[in-house]
Amino acid sequence: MPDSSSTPKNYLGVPVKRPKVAFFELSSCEGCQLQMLNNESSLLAFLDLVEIVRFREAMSGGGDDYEIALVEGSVTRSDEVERLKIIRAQARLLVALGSCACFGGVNQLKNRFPLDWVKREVYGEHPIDTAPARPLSDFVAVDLKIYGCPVKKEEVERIVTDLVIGKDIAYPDYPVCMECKANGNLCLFELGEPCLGPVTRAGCDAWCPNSRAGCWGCRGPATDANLAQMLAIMDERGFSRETVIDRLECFGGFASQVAALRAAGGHR
Amino acid sequence: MEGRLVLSPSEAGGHRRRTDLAAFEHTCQAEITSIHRLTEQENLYRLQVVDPGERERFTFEPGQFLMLELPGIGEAPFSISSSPSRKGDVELCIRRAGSLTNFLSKVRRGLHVGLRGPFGTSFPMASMAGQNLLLIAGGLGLAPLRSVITYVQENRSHFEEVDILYGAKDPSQLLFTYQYEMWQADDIRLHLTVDSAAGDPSWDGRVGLVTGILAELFAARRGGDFASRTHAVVCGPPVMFKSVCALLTQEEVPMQKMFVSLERRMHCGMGKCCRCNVGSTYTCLSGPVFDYWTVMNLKEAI
Amino acid sequence: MIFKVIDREELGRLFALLAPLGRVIGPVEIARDRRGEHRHGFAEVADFEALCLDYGTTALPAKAYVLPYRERLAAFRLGGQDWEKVPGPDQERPLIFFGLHACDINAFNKLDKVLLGGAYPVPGYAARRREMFVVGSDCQPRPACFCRSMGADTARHGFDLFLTDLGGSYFVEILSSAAFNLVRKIAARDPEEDDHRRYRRRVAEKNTRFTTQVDTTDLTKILDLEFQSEVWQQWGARCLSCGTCANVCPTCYCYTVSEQAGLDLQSARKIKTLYSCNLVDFAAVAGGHNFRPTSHARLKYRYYHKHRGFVEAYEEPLCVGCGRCGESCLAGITVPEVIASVRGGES
Amino acid sequence: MKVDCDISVRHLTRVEGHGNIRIRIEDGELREALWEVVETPRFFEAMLVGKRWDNAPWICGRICGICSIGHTLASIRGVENAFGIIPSLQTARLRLLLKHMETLQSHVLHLFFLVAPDFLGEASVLPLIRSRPEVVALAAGLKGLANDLCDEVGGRRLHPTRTVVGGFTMLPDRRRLSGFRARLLEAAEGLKQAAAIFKGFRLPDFVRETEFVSLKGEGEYPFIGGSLISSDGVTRPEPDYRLMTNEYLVLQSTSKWSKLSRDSFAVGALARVNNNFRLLRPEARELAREFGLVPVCHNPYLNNIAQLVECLHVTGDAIRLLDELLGSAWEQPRLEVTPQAGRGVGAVEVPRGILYHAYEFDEVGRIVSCDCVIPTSQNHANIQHDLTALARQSARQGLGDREIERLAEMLVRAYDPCISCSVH
Ligand SMILES: Cc1cc2nc3c(=O)[nH]c(=O)nc-3n(C[C@H](O)[C@H](O)[C@H](O)COP(=O)(O)OP(=O)(O)OC[C@H]3O[C@@H](n4cnc5c(N)ncnc54)[C@H](O)[C@@H]3O)c2cc1C
Ligand code: SF4
Ligand code: SF4
Ligand code: SF4
Repeated sequence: MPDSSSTPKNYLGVPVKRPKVAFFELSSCEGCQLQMLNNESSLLAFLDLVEIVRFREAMSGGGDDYEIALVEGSVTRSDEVERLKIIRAQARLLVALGSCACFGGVNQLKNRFPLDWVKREVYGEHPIDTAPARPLSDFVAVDLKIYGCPVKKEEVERIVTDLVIGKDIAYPDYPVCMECKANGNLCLFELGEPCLGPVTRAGCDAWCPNSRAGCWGCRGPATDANLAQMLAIMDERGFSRETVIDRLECFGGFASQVAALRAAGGHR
Repeated sequence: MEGRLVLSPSEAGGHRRRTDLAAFEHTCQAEITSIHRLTEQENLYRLQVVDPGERERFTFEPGQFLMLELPGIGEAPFSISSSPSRKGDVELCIRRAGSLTNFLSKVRRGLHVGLRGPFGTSFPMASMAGQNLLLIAGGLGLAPLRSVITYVQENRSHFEEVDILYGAKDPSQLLFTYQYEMWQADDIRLHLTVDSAAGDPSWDGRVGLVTGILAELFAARRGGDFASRTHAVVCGPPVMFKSVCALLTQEEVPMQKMFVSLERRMHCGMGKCCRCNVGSTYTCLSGPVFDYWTVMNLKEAI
Repeated sequence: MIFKVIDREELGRLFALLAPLGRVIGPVEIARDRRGEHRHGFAEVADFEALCLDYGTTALPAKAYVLPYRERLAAFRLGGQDWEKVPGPDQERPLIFFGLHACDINAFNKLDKVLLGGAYPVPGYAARRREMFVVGSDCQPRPACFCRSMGADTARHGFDLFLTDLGGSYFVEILSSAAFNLVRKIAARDPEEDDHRRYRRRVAEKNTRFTTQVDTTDLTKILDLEFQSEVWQQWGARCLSCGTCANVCPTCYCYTVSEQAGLDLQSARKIKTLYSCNLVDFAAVAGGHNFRPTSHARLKYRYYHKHRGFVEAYEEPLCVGCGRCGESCLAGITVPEVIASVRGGES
Repeated sequence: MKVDCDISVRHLTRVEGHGNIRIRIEDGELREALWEVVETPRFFEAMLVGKRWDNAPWICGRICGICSIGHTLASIRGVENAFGIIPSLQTARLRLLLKHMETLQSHVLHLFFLVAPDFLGEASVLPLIRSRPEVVALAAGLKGLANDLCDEVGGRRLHPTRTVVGGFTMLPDRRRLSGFRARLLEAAEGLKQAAAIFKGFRLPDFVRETEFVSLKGEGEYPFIGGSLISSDGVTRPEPDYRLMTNEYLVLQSTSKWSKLSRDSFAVGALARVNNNFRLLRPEARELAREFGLVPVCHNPYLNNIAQLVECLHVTGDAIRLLDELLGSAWEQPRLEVTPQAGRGVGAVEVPRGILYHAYEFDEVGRIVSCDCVIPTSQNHANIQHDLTALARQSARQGLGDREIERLAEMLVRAYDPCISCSVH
């Protein structure tokens, strides 16, 4: 059993503080936080690495003296903006956890429609308060983004470890195809399925293609992603522009590209 | 078959991966004996190879580099900045630039680091004997050059006129300021310049590019056989060595007598990872020290 | 070289003799693609029946078994300012490749030059390579194959046994004593005049089937001349910088090394991952400078390494003409087309 | 006796999503007992409009981070029913296996990480790591097994990657699958230890009669599809789910509420056990009896026990499914899908109760409208009525603030509410 008092307080002789970590959630499915509890094999080691002072989904009470805030979810209501600002004021490091927090996630799909229509479609004439779904960075400075819907636990653990020992955080610049091939998969296009692997940032270890399911771009664009060529590939293989847009816009990471496509092609 | 498979025509023989990997991945441990702050960005690390036998066997030549590793943090190439005669007591001048180097700026003396190497080519000091030396550095380029300077100090009689031309961004960025007097005491002329002294009113030295000093230097000695009897060692960012070498060429210093040190990304130092390739030349094996003629012939070198 | 002829049925016995000696890797069917074609890949096979020796080039090469995509080079145990380095895991069981085509055998031969040669042989690779048994098998060219242009359509060494299908029987080339001893244990006979004739006919017939050629005459010089050619920009505009070409290439070996601290902060790992020169940060250095910031510069470099630099160092290109990269490239960038375009109208 | 009490719990902890409890007692009289749902709505039903059919399961799975598998399966079933697709037996088995492991995973998470701390007098599972390591290890083991098997069958434990309309993109590895058999047997043993631990807890004594709604089992304890039943005697076919849920809006909640024969009804493990007790595996039924859980049980706190009973049931049933799957050769993983215009409903029992996904498609398979009714939203009204009754009973008994607050929190927690789903 890990005993936090005996925890090494240094890494290679450099003093290491066990940071106080808090989890928060705005509009989301809370899945990214749960990924942390889904880490049965490494959960205890993780809990020894950081001190969790707030995790509403798993614990009562909790302190406000956190240094690292892991914020999940997108902003869809004014009270969330206020909460977010309070968190920002307290946290030394504000981390956007998951695609909702980084890009708006699936929630931003509602931004395709006028807000009034959206409210009426679900709540009829009943009064309901909502705003377009937005990423955290539209409201506060975000220090670090952890991509994915859901986040990959191995990656979260790696990033948190690096944070704790004071190492710079790095992400893959390359697209998912790289990891897909390293896993020995036959390309989904060969099997007649669309995939956004060629333009999506890797780091998930090609989670979906490993299951013979095409990527939907949940981690957003890779560095210098060649979207024009991606579109040419989809066209050439007979996938409609609608299919491509469905995927590109699913998680919000490609928002600007989708806006351009819609403007060009008149798609809703 | 006697249970063992052997691919012909290679000879039979025990080849266990782990023992070999131990050799390939052999890291000699060195202790950081002192850390000396040079500027905001750079520290000088004095390292001592821990094992006395290894320390004695550790030899290198000016211009060669080491791969320095911190477990779990990273591994990266650094030029050795100290005198070759000190063997396994080496000094590295390291600038904070990324993951490993930032972490290194936080460590304390006493820490063990891993060293692999030395790797790469060196400045051919022996063949420069009897000649004039122009040692030209820009910014962090003084780090590899310092190894040459110490060599010259220790073998001063082997060389004719020796000039150091060194340029930095501003006075606060000048490296090894505490050694300038000693260099000059060894009859090495030192010419300093900075790009800008706006932030430091006390600076009464030159402002401008090193090429300016170089041009003056040649102008003063024009006429004799100075150029043909001169070797140049140029260390600095690509823009800098490009213009310096162009000027030297114009002054008719032979290209084979100009040496530059190229910097590329490196992950192995052993000619395997390909990260350092220039065109299709491995900087870690055929470099980092190249003569300028070779560099001119490397695609995408400059 | 010693030649033998064996009946088709004997192959199963050969397999049975080899299987207990290591991990048998061979071609198996992995999927039907969108055109309904059978696609193959290399996999560990326990059963001779699972093998599919009549196969077209696999989508992914056999290199992953010898040069894994991810490999732990070392682990560390940490204690304060002190630490201990433990080199990566020891070798697994010997590898037995059953049914490698000439291009893939030649690919290993080329890799040997870099990875076994020079002052620093690569241990993981060397160990696996030496404790390896290779049964080669002949093939029929597919439209994308240009191994003949690359001089890699026949394997002269790098195998223990090589099988050529004579229909009903196999013509067997034996290159190692290990293989010789093995063949002694199955029913094999010396070839007769008629076998020679059938063998020659089979080989001659294969040679007529190549539909894709690459003109390599003076290619190193032409590449030098055309360094600034704008065709590179055109190919670069299509490149996805996704690394697929390198990953499916049997001869690409570039890599990246990364270190990771353990969650317990008392351990660390050093990991080697195969990389690709087409990836954005391949030549990026600390501080933000990238020596090859554009996709066309990176793509061009790949050709310079394979068809110029390697040729200058080893008298042969770092390409066996298997066509995998072109077939896998979603943007449709193929070696024959790129080289033809660089040569301009001349080819 | 004069008791005053003013309780306000903002953002109740150890539940999924955001809900508040407010109880005010003056002079021993209950003034107010309020269950407030303040979660922000995400508008899944609107965002899907105009999207093609294959988006539905992929996006709708994201309604919930705990039962994403259940949402995905309900969504798939809705689409399949609309297109007239009947999945193969192999697909049905694999889906149920996946479903079972989600149930196990979610119930264990709830029982050990969210509920147990209440009984052990802790604020969370964290102190238990030190004080009761064996309990934490047991829970981690059970959850780990369930999650690992979800990875194997569904591709991913959260937001599965292999589950698609028509079947699976890819089948599990047979060798690895068979390796789970021993772990499942071990889990069944582990659950007996878990039962022993829960026997040591005193569940609050509180009863309020209500109606229970669930799927109706036909020969098998129901999880995926079938007709709908209530303990008050209502039965309806799956497509008529709206007559079962009767959603309406209230001001105290961003989630919709439901009712059937009475003011409120309950769904969830307790409802399933109450309505389908006979169909539980014998060992599960036996366990229920040991806890005094026999139909129709009206103590909401016993939902925790019903979950424990279901854990044992699904573990045993998973072994059966595994044996059946391994006993037959793999068939093709998925059927061809041809979209057609129409409407389809999928009803699936997820850990917190019955879940409905309903879609209407145009001829090319584009979503015209969408409706999802979440278990927790069906429970909200029942939680409110329980809370009122509990507060009134507590006032009568003269309990102190702390005790009332504890009981109220435990009551809501017993429903294992998934509030962000309920608002979606
Ligand atoms: C031959 C040679 C000599 C060098 N000498 C010195 C020196 O004396 N002093 C000094 O401060 N710096 C020197 N450098 C540069 C130094 O290697 C980089 O600053 C260092 O790699 C940055 O590593 P990092 O982990 O801090 O940065 P990151 O950007 O986090 O780098 C990650 C990894 O990328 C690689 N990498 C990044 N930048 C470079 C680079 N410029 N060169 C090679 N690999 C790189 C390394 O493998 C490194 O571990 C030299 C480089 C070379 C090639
Ligand atoms: S399946 Fe997707 S990620 Fe994999 S290689 Fe093909 S396009 Fe790239
Ligand atoms: S493959 Fe694509 S959609 Fe799937 S997890 Fe990775 S980035 Fe996300
Ligand atoms: S470069 Fe292409 S054709 Fe040549 S060996 Fe590699 S994959 Fe095959």
